[in-house]
Amino acid sequence: MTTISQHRPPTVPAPDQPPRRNYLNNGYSVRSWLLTTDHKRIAVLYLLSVTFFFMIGGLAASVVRLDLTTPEADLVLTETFNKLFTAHGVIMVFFFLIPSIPSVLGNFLVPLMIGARDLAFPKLNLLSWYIYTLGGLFTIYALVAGGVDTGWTFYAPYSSTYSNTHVMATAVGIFITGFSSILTGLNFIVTIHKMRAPGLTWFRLPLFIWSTYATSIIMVLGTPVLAISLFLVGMERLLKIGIFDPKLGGDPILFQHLFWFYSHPAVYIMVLPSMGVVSEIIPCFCRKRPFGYAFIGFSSFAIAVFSFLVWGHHLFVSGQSVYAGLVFSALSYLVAIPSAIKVFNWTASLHKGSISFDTPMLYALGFVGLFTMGGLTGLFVAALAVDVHVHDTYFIVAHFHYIMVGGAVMGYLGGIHFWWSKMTGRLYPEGWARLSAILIFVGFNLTFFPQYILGYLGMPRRYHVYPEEFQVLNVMSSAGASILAVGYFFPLTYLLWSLRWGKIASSNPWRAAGLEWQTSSPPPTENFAQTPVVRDEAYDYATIDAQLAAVKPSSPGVELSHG
Amino acid sequence: MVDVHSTRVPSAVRSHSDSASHSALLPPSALAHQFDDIEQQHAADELGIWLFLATEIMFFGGMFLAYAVYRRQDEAAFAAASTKLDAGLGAINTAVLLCSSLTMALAVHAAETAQRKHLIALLVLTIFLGTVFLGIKGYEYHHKYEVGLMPLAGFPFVWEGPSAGHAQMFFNLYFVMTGVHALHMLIGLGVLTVLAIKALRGGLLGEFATPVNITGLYWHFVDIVWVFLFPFLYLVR
Amino acid sequence: MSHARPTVRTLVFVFVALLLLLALTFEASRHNLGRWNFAVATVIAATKALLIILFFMHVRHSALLIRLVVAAGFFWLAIMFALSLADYGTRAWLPTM
Amino acid sequence: MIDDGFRLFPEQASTHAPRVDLLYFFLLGVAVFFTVLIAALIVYFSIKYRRGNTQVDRTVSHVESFRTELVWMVVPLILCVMIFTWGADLYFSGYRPPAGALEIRVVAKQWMWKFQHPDGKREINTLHVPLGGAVKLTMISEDVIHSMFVPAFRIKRDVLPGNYANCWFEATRTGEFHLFCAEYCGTNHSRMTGRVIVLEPAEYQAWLAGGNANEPPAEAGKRLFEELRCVTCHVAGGATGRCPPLENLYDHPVRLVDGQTVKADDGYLRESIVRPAAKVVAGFQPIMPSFDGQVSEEQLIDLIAYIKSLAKPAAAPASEAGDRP
Repeated sequence: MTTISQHRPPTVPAPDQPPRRNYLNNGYSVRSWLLTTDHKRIAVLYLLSVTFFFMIGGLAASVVRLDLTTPEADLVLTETFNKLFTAHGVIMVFFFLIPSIPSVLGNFLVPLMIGARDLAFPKLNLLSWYIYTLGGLFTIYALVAGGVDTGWTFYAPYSSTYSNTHVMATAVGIFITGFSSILTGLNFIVTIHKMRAPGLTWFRLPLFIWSTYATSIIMVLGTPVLAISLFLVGMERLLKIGIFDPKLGGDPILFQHLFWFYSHPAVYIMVLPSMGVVSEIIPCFCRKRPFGYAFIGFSSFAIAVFSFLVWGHHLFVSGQSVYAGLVFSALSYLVAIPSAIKVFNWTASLHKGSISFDTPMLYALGFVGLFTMGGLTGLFVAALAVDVHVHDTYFIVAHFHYIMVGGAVMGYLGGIHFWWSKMTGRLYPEGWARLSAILIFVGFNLTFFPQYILGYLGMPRRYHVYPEEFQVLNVMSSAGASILAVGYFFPLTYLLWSLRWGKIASSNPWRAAGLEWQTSSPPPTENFAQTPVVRDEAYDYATIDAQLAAVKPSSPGVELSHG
Repeated sequence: MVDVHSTRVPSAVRSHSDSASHSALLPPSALAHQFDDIEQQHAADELGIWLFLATEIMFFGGMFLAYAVYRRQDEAAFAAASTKLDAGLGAINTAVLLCSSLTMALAVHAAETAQRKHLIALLVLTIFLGTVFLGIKGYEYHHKYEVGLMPLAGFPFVWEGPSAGHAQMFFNLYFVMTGVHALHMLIGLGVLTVLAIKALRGGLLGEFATPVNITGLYWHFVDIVWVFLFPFLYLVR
Repeated sequence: MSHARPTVRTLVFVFVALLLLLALTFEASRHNLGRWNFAVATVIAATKALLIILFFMHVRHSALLIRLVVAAGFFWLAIMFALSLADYGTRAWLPTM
Repeated sequence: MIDDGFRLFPEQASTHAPRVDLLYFFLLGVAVFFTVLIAALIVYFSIKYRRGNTQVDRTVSHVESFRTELVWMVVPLILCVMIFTWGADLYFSGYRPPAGALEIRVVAKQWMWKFQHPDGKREINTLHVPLGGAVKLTMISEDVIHSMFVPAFRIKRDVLPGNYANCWFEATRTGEFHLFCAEYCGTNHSRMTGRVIVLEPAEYQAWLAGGNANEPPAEAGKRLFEELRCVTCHVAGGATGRCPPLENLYDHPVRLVDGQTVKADDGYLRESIVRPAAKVVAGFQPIMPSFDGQVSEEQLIDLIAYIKSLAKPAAAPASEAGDRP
């Protein structure tokens, strides 16, 4: 547990006072971490786990990209290549993206933001982490034992009958992890409904809470359907029964319906929390209330509900009825509206702001740009005839990476930087952080923009060997991926460095609004010395800045502590 | 946006680090530290279990969807396969499960009104009825195995008549759906056993009745699943 | 948790109703109602489920939020069925000229 | 054409391709417009309202405006409706083969494409088609899901096991074009590729005539029909009374025992051979044994071609066929 020791509190406390008690120095034993029911410690456990999985998933992606620099299969065997992209997809989707913001930032922030002492069910929260870890172990086992080659989509009958890799262990791993997701979502919904501080009405809630709530709805109502579809595939493999087997009159498309009923909304499990993070960061670095608070909030709900109506757009070429395709295409455009509302409102929030460009803001602005590009290419893939051409090509790969990496991961990193001081009590080095934010933005675009072109040219996804004329664009993409890898490596390094050598943070270094900034950094185990009573509207930056100006009229660097 | 105003009241501005403060009001185990009062805790528990049951609806829903799709494809085959199930036993089992739901509902009532003896008796009765259900289910499974209607794990599937494929699909669905249901019953029986032991030790009464109430909701849900499984599997004509 | 609860008398009454509905669905299945067989069975099952939810599971006395959660569960189930069956119901319509 | 070197845009080689591309360019225009709009606004605000700039008016008049929100809800909505209608229209025309198309049968398996031309000529991983004139592919998989993808034609269709899938195209340029499997199908998915060779019609005829003589599918089907002893029951005109007659069956409506009516297309005929009891014709008993596993997908195609040959081509559907199968 060397990582834990790095979380020690300031080694050089101010000489005149003893180290303040906080959640990090409240016990150092392994037991005090592994049996904790403190939502903040569980968030740290998740942070370590998802970082671990991110590195494995990233490693798999690196080998895939490296191999694709040449059209031939000359780095790894094709079997290995297939297992690598499957590992990349499974790990990044189920073990990094889905738990990333909800389980790390959500766990840490939801009780703090609503002025509660903990989530409604702290033991269940710890159980969620153990379930996640157990699911992760199954998946790691599947990888070590030889891998799985079905793609993260597990399409029957390939997954149920034909693949002779470790489909069962992986499916069990994802099945188990799904329950972690369900329990986390359940915990958030109950907490947000029942544990808000006095005076904290729905329309005073931070937008991150709105988006977390919307995400939780998807987790609770969508994940069980993924569980049952994987369960049926597992039964088919284990008991040799043919639920999806055409030989018994089974329908492989039924699997796709069940799978995408969850897996399309799952995209919004990944990106909605990021939208919440961005909705926190932008007001703070513009020093003003976001434009159209209620519209941003309700659009999160609209996205959560609409996301369940559109899964069939993954089946336009599958043999689904063309009339159903028509319905799903029309419904898919519904999601465009709340997404557009959000992007326009964020942009309008900049208007007449007092904008500074600290690292979280760079990530947030990067998110808005990349999400816009990802979202707009969503119009292409929802347009039936165009989707027929680009379906299962690199166009799709580029599209969903713009949403899931350009969107979700940028938001995640922005959030980690924004709340890092709250989580650890330390400041990260700003210069390095800005450099890496820019590197990630550039590297990302260089990696994935060429893939749009590749896709429209017709290069199918999951191809190990490909025609020579696609090589130039693939090399560009791989070059971008190496920049991206360097970009990701930086935060990993300097954030760890900051744990010991970073400047000690005050309770509110960004002078941000929100209850989480009104307690000390890192917060005490019980979060607040007294239950906060909320009398202000959300994002009341005008008042905060006015108070600040009254305290010290002309020094912008001052840190106002409410704690 | 049901509760526009927070459920928490501003009156309770008190120190949290001092956990002894509420031990004077209530026995320490009734109120968890993260809640302000027992009402808030009960409301959270109830909302939590209902959200869990909503996930269960979707979980079973996936299987019911598979059933609906395949039944549409070949209704005659499903009807023919259904006649091989013993509708009488199915009806008896439904009655057994409905009885257990009644005893469970009465157990919740007994726990909340702090009638210890009633609670113990009703929990034991519920466990007994649940076991009877599983016993009958086991007998049916065994019978299907003996007559070659259990197409699992390479066991033979003997089918005289048309549409052997779809008939086999019916039995696949029958075993998967009732199997998952039986698994839920087993989990429920395990929890009920723990509750019965706690009740024997004098727990679960009055303010402490929440576990009984939550288990009751779960048990009724499992009952509802069977209420649909019974006609869809045994009574297809 | 609101503490308004159905009385023992109500619970027993509901139980008797459930047994009667069981007898009804069993009896109905013995008669050939043609295409109505399935509809009748489904309606009776839904009625039984509703009775259990309202009385055994206290939803009749529950807060609005709880009722919303129950409704949401079934609403999402309805989404899944409606849109999936929209595919299966229209597959044969594929226009081939 | 294959090996044309580096390019940024795929060539158009079918009647469908320029239509899809037109929609694509419209979408590209929309996407570029909004991306540039958002990016320009972000950059402009970022510069104008940067913290260091003290010379700018920051009085915020309002932080909510229903009218503004309405604008950016309605404008995207109108665009979306447009794109949806356009895309849907093309989608239907892309999947609805015109009458009289040249019909080529495709059987996909891990990891190859098998083609059979109407005269019986077979080829693997290479598909010769004539220039001009619609070509309809009727496809089925022997194992997992594959997907027929010809980028230059802008067509793609998943090839499923257990049921026929169709797509069609009309080539507008001669030459060789890529053919990919687009749905992941196992280890050598990326090697399940081939070429579509578009020939002038005369050259196509010459190509068909070359090589070994082929047994036309209908004749192969007739031979199989006798070998499999189908003729025992299915005598001409359905005279045994045990089964409906096969003459004039193909593409005609059939009334089933449950009162439904289906069209006797490829999919129905295939199902009736492998799962005879699934859709029994009204007035008959489900006595036919299943031929599932006894005939290959290619043989099924031959049998269907034989049944098709028993129907009068392009005849007006006999009104009686609905009542009496």
